[in-house]
Amino acid sequence: MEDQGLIQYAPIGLMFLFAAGFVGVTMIATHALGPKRKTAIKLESFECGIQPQGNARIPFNIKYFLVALLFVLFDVEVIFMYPWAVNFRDLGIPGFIEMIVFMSALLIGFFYIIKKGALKWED
Amino acid sequence: MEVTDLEKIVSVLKEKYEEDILYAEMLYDFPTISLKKEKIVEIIQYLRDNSETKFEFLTTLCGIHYPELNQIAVMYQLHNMMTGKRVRLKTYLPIELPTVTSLTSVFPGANWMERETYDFFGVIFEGHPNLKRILNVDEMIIFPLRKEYPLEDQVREDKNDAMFGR
Amino acid sequence: MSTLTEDIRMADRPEGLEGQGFFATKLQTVVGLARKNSIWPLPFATSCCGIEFMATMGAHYDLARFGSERLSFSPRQADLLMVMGTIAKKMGPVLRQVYEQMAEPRWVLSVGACASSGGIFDTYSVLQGIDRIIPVDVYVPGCPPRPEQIIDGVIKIQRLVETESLRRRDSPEYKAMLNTYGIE
Amino acid sequence: MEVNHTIEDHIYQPEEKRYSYLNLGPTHPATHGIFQNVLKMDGEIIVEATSTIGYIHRAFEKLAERRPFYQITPITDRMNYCSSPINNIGWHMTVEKLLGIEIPKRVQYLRVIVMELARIADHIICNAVIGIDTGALTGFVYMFQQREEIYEIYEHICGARLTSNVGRIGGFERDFTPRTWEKIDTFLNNFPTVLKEFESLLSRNRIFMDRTVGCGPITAEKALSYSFTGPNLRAAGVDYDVRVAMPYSSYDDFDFQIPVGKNGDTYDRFMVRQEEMWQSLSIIKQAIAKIPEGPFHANVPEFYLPPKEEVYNNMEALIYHFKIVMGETDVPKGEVYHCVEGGNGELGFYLISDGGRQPFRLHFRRPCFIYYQAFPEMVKGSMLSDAILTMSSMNVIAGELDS
Repeated sequence: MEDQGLIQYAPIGLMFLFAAGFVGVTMIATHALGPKRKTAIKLESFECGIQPQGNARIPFNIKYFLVALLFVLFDVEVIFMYPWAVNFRDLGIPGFIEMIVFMSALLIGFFYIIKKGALKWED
Repeated sequence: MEVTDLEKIVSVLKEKYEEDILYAEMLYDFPTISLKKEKIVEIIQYLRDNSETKFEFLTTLCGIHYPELNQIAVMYQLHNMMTGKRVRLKTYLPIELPTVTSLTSVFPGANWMERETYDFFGVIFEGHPNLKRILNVDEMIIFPLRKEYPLEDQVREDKNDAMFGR
Repeated sequence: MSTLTEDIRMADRPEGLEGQGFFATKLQTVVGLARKNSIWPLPFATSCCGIEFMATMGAHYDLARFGSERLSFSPRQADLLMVMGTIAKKMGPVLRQVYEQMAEPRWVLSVGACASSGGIFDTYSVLQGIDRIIPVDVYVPGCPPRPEQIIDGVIKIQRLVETESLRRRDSPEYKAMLNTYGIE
Repeated sequence: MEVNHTIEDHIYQPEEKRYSYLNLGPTHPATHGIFQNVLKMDGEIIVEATSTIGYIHRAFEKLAERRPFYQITPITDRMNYCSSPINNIGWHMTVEKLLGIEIPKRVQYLRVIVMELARIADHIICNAVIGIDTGALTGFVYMFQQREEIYEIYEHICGARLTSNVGRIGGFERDFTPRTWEKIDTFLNNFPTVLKEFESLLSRNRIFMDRTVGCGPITAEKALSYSFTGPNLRAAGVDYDVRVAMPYSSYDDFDFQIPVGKNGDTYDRFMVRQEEMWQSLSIIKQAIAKIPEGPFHANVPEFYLPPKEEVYNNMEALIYHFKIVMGETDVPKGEVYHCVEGGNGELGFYLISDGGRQPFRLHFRRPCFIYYQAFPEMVKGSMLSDAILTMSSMNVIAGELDS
């Protein structure tokens, strides 16, 4: 690997540039080129064609939020496993034990959730 | 002499509702009985529970406007699925105030049929859960299927009668 | 032995492609070309024409060959409002609400005799043609029109889309036309 | 119902459940038709549904009072436009019953073939749409291809694909051409393989069964009290089929079974319609095998439009042609009710004629209109996605719903 340092990451940087560039250009182009007509009716919420009644911001049952939060929590846990899986051989046994400790901590949390009944759906 | 369906039904009816029957006839092998309107729901319930007739299925229900009699008739068709026998009951209501008791207590299926008859003819069914227009626009004031109202939409100006020889 | 290449005649390149193979053109043509082949239809299918539209979207006649693969049922992402079937008077305000909530630029294709003029139902409860409440771009006759006729209507809309100037939607004539319908 | 939300509505009172109102409105991809349901929801569970219909009410019954008899056929095939030949032939049979015309055997067999093809076409749409609503989109594409075959057969018979206006009072306007018989045979050959493939794709599919079994059930008593007929009633367990109960157009010459479900849920409705497609196929095969020779229309000149070469050549045909078109033929007075087994149930025509040019009153017994009123009761307490599945499995067709 003759060119050490940051230069080896240039292609990734270029890719991000292109991605951001493409998104930026299309957004700005469609915004500039597309005609805009902000009428009162157009800004109303679409209610399958009839006049919207009432207000959509009403308190929902708590179980939906709980499920969403728990999903995020365990999803982050899975993200930590990716780098581990890549360097699985290099880390060897000590790495394996650390991950076991990490996962068991979260497993205990999972059992706590089941005991508390946060995932119980049909109340 | 083989008893026709009509006589059987009429005999069953005559046991309790003698004076309510106006007349009965066979129209194209379909027994049709005209009744007074007061006890129509009772009679239908009686025909349903009577072991001989057992008309347990309401096939259809609709209104008929007779302009020359100045009356609106409401027609019920009942059906006995076991024996395949059918009967048509007709009641005649004055056009000024066509009211009859609602059948939804006996047959829940009559709910929308009665709303449609109200929507088209203006027949008021007493005891109906929510008697409002079902097919037409709610703001409509006339009862469109009465004979005196025109069919065409009066807004169109391109279909003048001269072109159609009317 | 005549060499094989004598009877082969090289076709000359289509007009405009002789040079290095790139165009210089107006922005409007490019935008028109992009819009033309990516129309997202809103199938406002109410009755028999709606079933004929299912046949048009089916594998045999396939409207997706013309770039309209993605049907959008909400007016927010719709470009083309395809009104198919009878529009009763009870349905009028709903149709008008959906049209007004469509994203600009928007086109309307009135498919079938009922949508175009009330069709065979000249009755008290049917709206005699949707052009009484919303501006219509292309009318497709037929009751119901064959799928080829619906596709022909979409092709006519595509020609309109391609040749439309970018400033048409802000021009005073367009605003005046909309005002005649009471749409500001 | 107007729902006005004030500030304190937003403070959650635990004792009184907060209900949200969802509008499954007129323009909604899931309601395969134009009707509206305001669903009172507790989270995902439906507490109450109030439906509004009439969005394409076209006043068929008033329109029918202004047209002579043979002009009413184009109205009837716009009622249940998924199986329009059944409506047309049902209407023709009602008028023939009023006029007392005797129909030759060959016409009855031809009518059975056309009606059974229409029934298959209707069930194709319904079952393919149930597949779509549970997420199996490929089924629709393959099955719709078969419906195109049926469209082509209709084009040979009557020239139109969907709104067929097939037949005349007294029979058909032309006999089936050999090309039509070929197309029917090719359809009979390759439809079973596609149907078996579609059935194997869905009927024992774990996801499909989990979604549809027990979704929107209705018991037989409640179905009868709501005057259900057709596949929805048979799915609830009652074997009532007009073709067997009151055989018309020589249906009693063919032997076919009536599929009956058990607990009236979406899975039973799907399977009943699947089985009915197989039965219709066998009926068509039997009809083709036993079809007798003979005239393709009854000998009733004052109601049957004579063919053009006769009109130009002999005098009576010209007079009959003129009288029929101008509607001067005298129709007997009378009240008649005739029903046929439509795609969705018992399709009845109640006709009162006062001898005039047009019917005095014509009432259509529309099965969709009658059994759709049980929808709020069938979906109470079920999930929203089940409600959409129940609606599409009941095969509610907007044209027939609001006449």
